[in-house]
Amino acid sequence: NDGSFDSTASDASATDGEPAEGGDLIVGGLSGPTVFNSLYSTSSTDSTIQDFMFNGLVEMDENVEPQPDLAENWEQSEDGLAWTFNLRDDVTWHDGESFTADDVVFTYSLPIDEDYIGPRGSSFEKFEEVVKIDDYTVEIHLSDPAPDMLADAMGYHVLPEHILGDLPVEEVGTHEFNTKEPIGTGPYKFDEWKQGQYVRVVANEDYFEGRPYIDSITYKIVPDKNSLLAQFTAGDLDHLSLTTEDIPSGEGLVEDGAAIMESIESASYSFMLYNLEHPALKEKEVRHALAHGLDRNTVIDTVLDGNGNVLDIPAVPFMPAYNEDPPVFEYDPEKAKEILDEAGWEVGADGVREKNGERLSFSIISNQGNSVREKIMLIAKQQWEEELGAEVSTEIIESSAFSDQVHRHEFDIAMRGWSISLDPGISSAFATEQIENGTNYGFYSNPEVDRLREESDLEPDPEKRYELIEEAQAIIAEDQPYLFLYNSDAYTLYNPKLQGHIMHPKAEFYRVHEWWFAQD
Amino acid sequence: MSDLLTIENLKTYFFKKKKVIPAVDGVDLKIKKGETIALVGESGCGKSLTSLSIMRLVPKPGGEIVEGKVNLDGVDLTKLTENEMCKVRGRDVSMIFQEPMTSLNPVLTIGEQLIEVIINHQKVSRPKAREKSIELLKIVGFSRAEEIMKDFPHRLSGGMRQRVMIAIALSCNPKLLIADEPTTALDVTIQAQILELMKGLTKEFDTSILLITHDLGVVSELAERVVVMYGGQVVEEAPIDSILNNPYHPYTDGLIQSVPSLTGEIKELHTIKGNVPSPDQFPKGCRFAPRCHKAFDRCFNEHPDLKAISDSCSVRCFLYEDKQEEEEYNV
Amino acid sequence: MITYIIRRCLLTIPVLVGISMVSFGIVQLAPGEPTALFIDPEISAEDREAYLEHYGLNDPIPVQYVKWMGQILQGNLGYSLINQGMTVQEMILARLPNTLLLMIVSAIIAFAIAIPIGVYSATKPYTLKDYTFTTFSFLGVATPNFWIGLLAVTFLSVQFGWFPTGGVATLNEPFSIFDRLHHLILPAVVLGTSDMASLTRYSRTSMLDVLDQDYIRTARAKGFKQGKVVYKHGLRNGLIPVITMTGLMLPNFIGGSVIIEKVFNWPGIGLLFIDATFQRDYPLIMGLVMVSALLVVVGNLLADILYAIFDPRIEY
Amino acid sequence: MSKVLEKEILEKESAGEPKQEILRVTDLKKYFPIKSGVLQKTVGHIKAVDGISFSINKGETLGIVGESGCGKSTAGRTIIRLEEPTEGKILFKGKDISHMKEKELRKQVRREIQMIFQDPYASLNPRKTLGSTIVEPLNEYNLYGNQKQRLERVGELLETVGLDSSYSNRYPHEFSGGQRQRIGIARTLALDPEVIIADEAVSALDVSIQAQVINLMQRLQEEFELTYMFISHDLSVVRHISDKVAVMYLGKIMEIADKNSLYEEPMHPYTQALLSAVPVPKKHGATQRERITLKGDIPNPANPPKGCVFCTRCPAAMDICREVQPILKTKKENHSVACHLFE
Amino acid sequence: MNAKEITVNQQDPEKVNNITNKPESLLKIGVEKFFKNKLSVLGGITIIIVVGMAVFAPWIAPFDPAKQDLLNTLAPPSMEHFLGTDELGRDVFSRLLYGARVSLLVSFTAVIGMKTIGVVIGASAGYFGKVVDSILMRFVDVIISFPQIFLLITMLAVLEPGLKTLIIVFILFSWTGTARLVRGEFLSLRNREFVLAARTMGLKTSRIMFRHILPNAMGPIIVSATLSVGGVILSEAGLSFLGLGIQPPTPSWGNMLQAAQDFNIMVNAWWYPIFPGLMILITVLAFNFVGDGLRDAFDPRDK
Ligand SMILES: Nc1ncnc2c1ncn2[C@@H]1O[C@H](COP(=O)(O)OP(=O)(O)OP(=O)(O)O)[C@@H](O)[C@H]1O
Ligand SMILES: Nc1ncnc2c1ncn2[C@@H]1O[C@H](COP(=O)(O)OP(=O)(O)OP(=O)(O)O)[C@@H](O)[C@H]1O
Ligand SMILES: [Mg+2]
Ligand SMILES: [Mg+2]
Repeated sequence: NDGSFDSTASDASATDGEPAEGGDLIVGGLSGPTVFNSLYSTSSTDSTIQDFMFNGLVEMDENVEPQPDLAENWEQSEDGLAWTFNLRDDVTWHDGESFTADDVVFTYSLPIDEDYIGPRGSSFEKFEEVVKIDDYTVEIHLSDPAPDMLADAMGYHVLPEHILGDLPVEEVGTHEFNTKEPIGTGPYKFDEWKQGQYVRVVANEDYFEGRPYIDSITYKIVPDKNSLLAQFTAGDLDHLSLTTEDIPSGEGLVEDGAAIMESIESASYSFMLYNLEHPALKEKEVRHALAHGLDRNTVIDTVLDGNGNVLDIPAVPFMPAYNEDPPVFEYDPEKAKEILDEAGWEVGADGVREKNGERLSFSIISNQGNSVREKIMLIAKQQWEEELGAEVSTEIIESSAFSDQVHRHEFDIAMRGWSISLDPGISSAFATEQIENGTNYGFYSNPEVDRLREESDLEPDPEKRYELIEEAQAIIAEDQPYLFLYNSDAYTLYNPKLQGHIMHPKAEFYRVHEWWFAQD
Repeated sequence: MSDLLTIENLKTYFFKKKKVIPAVDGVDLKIKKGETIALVGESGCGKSLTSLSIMRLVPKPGGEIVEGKVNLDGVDLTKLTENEMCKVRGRDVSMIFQEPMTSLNPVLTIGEQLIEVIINHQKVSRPKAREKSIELLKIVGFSRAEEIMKDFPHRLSGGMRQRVMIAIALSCNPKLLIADEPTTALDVTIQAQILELMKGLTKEFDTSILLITHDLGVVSELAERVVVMYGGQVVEEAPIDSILNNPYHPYTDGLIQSVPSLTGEIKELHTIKGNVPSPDQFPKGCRFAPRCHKAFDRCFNEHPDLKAISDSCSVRCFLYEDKQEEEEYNV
Repeated sequence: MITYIIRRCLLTIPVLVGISMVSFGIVQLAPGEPTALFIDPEISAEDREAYLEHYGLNDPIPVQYVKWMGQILQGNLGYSLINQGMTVQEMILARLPNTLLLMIVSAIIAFAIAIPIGVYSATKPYTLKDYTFTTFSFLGVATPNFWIGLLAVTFLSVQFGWFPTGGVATLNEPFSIFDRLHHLILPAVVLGTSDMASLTRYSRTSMLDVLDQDYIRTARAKGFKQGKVVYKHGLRNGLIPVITMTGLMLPNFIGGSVIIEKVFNWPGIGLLFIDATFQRDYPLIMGLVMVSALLVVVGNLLADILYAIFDPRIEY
Repeated sequence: MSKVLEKEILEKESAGEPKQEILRVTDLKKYFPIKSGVLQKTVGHIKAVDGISFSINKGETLGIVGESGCGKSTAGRTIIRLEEPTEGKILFKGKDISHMKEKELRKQVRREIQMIFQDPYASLNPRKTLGSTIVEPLNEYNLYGNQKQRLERVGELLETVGLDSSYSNRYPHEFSGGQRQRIGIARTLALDPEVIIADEAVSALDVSIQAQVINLMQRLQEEFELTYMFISHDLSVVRHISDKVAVMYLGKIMEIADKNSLYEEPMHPYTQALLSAVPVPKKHGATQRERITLKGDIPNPANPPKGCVFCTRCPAAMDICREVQPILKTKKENHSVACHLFE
Repeated sequence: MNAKEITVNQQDPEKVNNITNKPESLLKIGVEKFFKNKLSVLGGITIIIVVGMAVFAPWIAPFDPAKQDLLNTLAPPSMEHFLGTDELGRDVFSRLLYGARVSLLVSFTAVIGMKTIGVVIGASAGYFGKVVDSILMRFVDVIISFPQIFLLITMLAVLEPGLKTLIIVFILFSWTGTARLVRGEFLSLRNREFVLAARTMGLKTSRIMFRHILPNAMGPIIVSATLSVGGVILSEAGLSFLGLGIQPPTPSWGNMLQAAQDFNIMVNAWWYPIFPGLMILITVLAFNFVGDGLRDAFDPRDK
């Protein structure tokens, strides 16, 4: 259903002639940035702003195909253990220094250094060494083949060696570069960061793909979602990512001709995370029954206003590895009841099912500030209680405490979502080894999945690899460690004057240097 | 000597919820130029309220002058508008209040409080007003007047504050000075100083004084004539000598006998039995009747009028009805 | 007076130390830690450990406290954990002026409306006008702040376009006083209304009290007109308790401003506080706690000083 | 009259022994710190009571006079231990109570010394009925049997002071000043005290009611052999009720003597001035004293003069008065004065 | 005895005087003064109605407040749903009734709790003075100087979120105002003569504090309590706005209002935020009116 709103408006504006330089693009987001360094930050605001100023070696386009960025081309050795990248030789840093292989070696050696203190180490786990061949050639040696290399590690931004190179590694994270004077190679240069108000970047005249058309971009920090929309409505913002609840308002604006709305499937999905050590939830039958007992289509219709797709596996449809035909648990309360009856869960005196003295009782937790999850949680509670005879309590927890609780496996069911990388590999969240100190918070463990994951991670041939992945996806779907909910669409609302806008499943401002404002 | 102030049948009532409280109920009073008159009576009998009625400062809401005339130099004050009254207050009539401790504004300097009133009533410049204020402070006995000007009230003792109040009251040479218990809060040695001062005033400026007090000692120091009030009415009016030595009204008599003396034989104190009735509960007949040891039937049923029984004395009591009638007849 | 102020300041030190200890404890009690934010990109266990170790977050709480205190004594509030490379000082200083501006202006608005109304009501108690004003001022306190705020933004800013939708100034425009005021008006008025009511009530009660005093009668007896009696003799006395109240109201202003800051996109310390707390940026939280405690202390001190200025009976 | 009261009267009458000392105060001092600022730092002391000594015999009345603020109330309150004495001794029936703990006081002393407060209205809890105010101490000490008997006792007490027993369920604000003062007296009598400190018990009343209360107090004293310490600034009233009179000035006793001796032959210049300044109604035959007018300023109690505290206003001040503090010395039988004139 | 005769005689006129003059009790005067203030009476009636709604919610409410109707969300007011439905199709009217329970429960218990702590601490500080006072007041200073919002957020993170936590947090950090107020009252009352009189009677300290002084300080305490009730309702709404209020699905006015604070809802389902907003407004207003009336009723001065 993407693109249904933009057709008329964007067609009209598409004829607005040649790209022209000028204008200030004002965009908005809920939170401010933390640091301008992709190896040290995790927030999406950060990466949005970093993308204005930095480049990686490779970037993934809107169709999830790798495209050259700072690297002109690359090749992989037969065994998949060495990658050679040929770099562009026409790139200069914002401070005028030229970009060379030294910068790349410096950047990708950083996260594998034992003194590195930052959140990104896991993307570089297989890196053994980064070697400079000549000024514009770099070779990366791996311990194991890494088919996800281009989509993952090579997307991290290259940092200027001439500024950060002399620092002890543990101090790179706290250097002023990260917050006050970032120097990149990207289309925009850092201009100003007014705490709590905005970050402004200005066009890089010497950008290697040519000067961006738009003179400057101001990223406005607007901490309230409603204010964001209000600001867009009042014409104070040119570009806004909509949450699903605001889509009707966006439609209104589109009708008035005040905005263009575009959508794309996002690289993320939502699910309910089961704790498989819970006495009832550890039974696969119970999980199947719960899945049959929740009307996910209605959830999407009421909560997301229909803007999302029911999902049955841990992947999104536009990815190259996507199992089209996994085990599906449709909404069927009768079947759910049957399954429970068969599994020995009998309805007790108070209407709650029991088995061996154990009640079918659990709580769902969610983090504070997410009304979509909150509503889904309440719908699930009602449906499971009324139709399945479960006893469900719900709780909303302050975000950090919520994360902490999930980390420590202290939950029955948690409302969660993953934003996924553009590589289709099976997430480590399903790996047995990740139960302790990892991202497998629900104690899911299936040797078959572990095996398929390891194999696929080492398989250099994409087709074979995708088959392994899809096989694992089906097993996971059958095991139901998660109750997969949906993969929603990302909606963007922007000023009709804005031209050249491209929707991308992950990057909000994909190829922003090619956008321009139509002149009056 | 002509009458400066004539009050005729003044009635000031309080209107509370369903009740009407006749706190001042038909007071007649005359003050001549340069004369000092004392208003005495038990607490709550309406002395202060009478004086506030003259100033038209009856507490609002609730209090109201319902009837009567207050003639000051031929002008009926009860008929003046509020604005006209503002010109009379402080200039023609001024007042020293019962409580010196609280009657001065705590946040303004003494100087300011004096100067403002002078400027308000006399069209003089500020420096002139200042000079005059210092002079006044000297008159009321401050030797360090300049310094006092800059002081705030809380630094002064009660006696000093009372003297400041007097200075304020005198600042525009009023024709009539109302002094409501000017010395009750003070101790005797300071009281003596203030009484001296007030005596001087009448001589020097020919000011009339209405002195309100219940201290008969003070009265006999200052006043020429005494008006005795009971239950919102005047019950006796006579020269001081007559009051002290030959009181007519039984209440006056009781009052004078109750005063313990500083000399002479100590005997059981005389008392008037009972309490002043509260104004909304006045008995039907004479208001003093329930406490009066000479009361007879008529006293409980009829209300006596204030009648002159001699040139200088009037009394509100049936005991003297006959005598007076006789006198009238004789005339 | 000056020695008094100095002594007062010294006296606040134990209070501040107490506050720092208690809040340090509370902060550490809260579950979660800064790395919780990194959960989404699947931070590895080693990375997390290294992080905690590096920032000393694995030390026992007393040790952490002593280290932190040591920093403070060197006049350094430390580095933010989230915005790496930024000092806590600069982060707070970037926002504090906005909060102060908002607080002061809204206080001025509250005073400018509340005191005349309170005084007027006191001169005509229990009349229709008094009731009307009472109701009016109570409306301000009875409406949830964010509700009026959002209504104001939705209608006055978005629909009618009379006011900016938020922020402290128009983007990409040179500084102008008018522009700043234009941005300030809505948040300041909304914040001010909630305190207006109590101020109105306080000034009314206080004036009723004062107008009953003997010295007011004295002023009348001096022949002054109503206006002069009320404003010259009454108001200054009536303001004294109102001033004490203001000192006590300061903490409310800081607390109440969070919501206003959020609704009006006002970059003040309230929002920073929320962010810091949600993200467990310990040094920043502690810095903010100390700053706002200091504000409260300064507010009370200011109230005392004003008190002394207005009331000559108080001498330091 | 209650049986108990009757019995006590009997006992007391039969005792018939010579009057014995019941209260002795030696060199009693009470200083109030002067606190400045909100910091409440002590910057000096108000010497409200600065070394007073006297004694009272059972069944007698000691009058204390002096201008307002000279420390009369403070002396009274300190003696009854509502204030901690700064220095000095208070002997009650030979027991030193000056440093007794509140608990001990409750056990041993409170019942026997009572105080009538300066302002009768302020001294009654506005939210308690008359009855519950008076019955409370009886409950506290478990006197007079059960609750009903106690209430009867309250009724008796009210009648003793001339109030109707039906008043006991009314609130203080429903009474007139004179009635309140009598309620205050009834309450002090409830515990059958031996000593009553009456702090300006009649100053708030007007003359006719004042007379009623004084008569009542005298009657009670006769009946129950009460001991009074009668504080007032009204010299005429004190003359009327006291056996002995002490004249205070700025925290010190200037002169203490038998009543007649003091009023007829005042020695201290201050006493003389005080007596002369009392305005008297000039009845025929009353002798008017010659008035002594005092000049000069009243010294600040926080910073009293070095020598005699009265020297700033004393018409007879000598050099020595400004340097040396005079000590209270007995000059005649039952007549002591602190003045250099009589050295 | 002569004196005796006099006293006996004295009685009669007073008796006549005082008995005919039916005395008014403090309570009666207070009540009369309160009823004189029409706004307070109006406020009082409103509170009674709201409390009634809360108490009888199960009988009045046409629907189960948690019952969702996903096919009928954000419906405008109709015969079936007087005040429409919310974003999960729940009946707004029923939720408002149950929300009244929660909002009132939270505010009443929190106010009772904080007033109790405040009174005990304030009374001790004011009555004992000296060291006790200094220590307690420094403690109060510390608590007051904390930014409330920080305390609320962290405490809500530390403790299990929910009704109880919210109440505890309100109590723990809001008693300071009362403590200061009560301390002030006690400081001025403890040297009043009726307290001294009680001491000379040898009454126990606790009795003097709570039976003699406290009733005289009750006026301001009750007034501040009524005002705090409104304050707590508003604070809960504010916390809900920040997402820290009462946990769904339990309805409270605060979280209902918060749920309605959506640009889309404000524009397209404008009635929804109006109702919880109005309930808060009316109730808080009513408590303020009552508090104001009480302030005058407890004021000893007669106006
Ligand atoms: N504001 C008021 N409302 C109702 N009654 C009042 C008010 N002010 C005074 N009264 C009543 O009016 C009567 C007269 O009062 P007023 O003050 O004139 O007495 P007074 O003779 O001056 O007494 P005192 O000697 O105590 O000053 C009193 O009985 C009093 O109760
Ligand atoms: N609690 C207190 N703190 C500080 N100073 C006090 C205190 N109580 C009394 N004083 C001071 O002590 C001095 C004596 O006061 P006290 O009340 O004993 O005087 P008094 O002789 O009873 O006066 P009055 O006749 O007015 O009742 C006064 O200067 C007074 O200001
Ligand atoms: Mg009077
Ligand atoms: Mg005294």
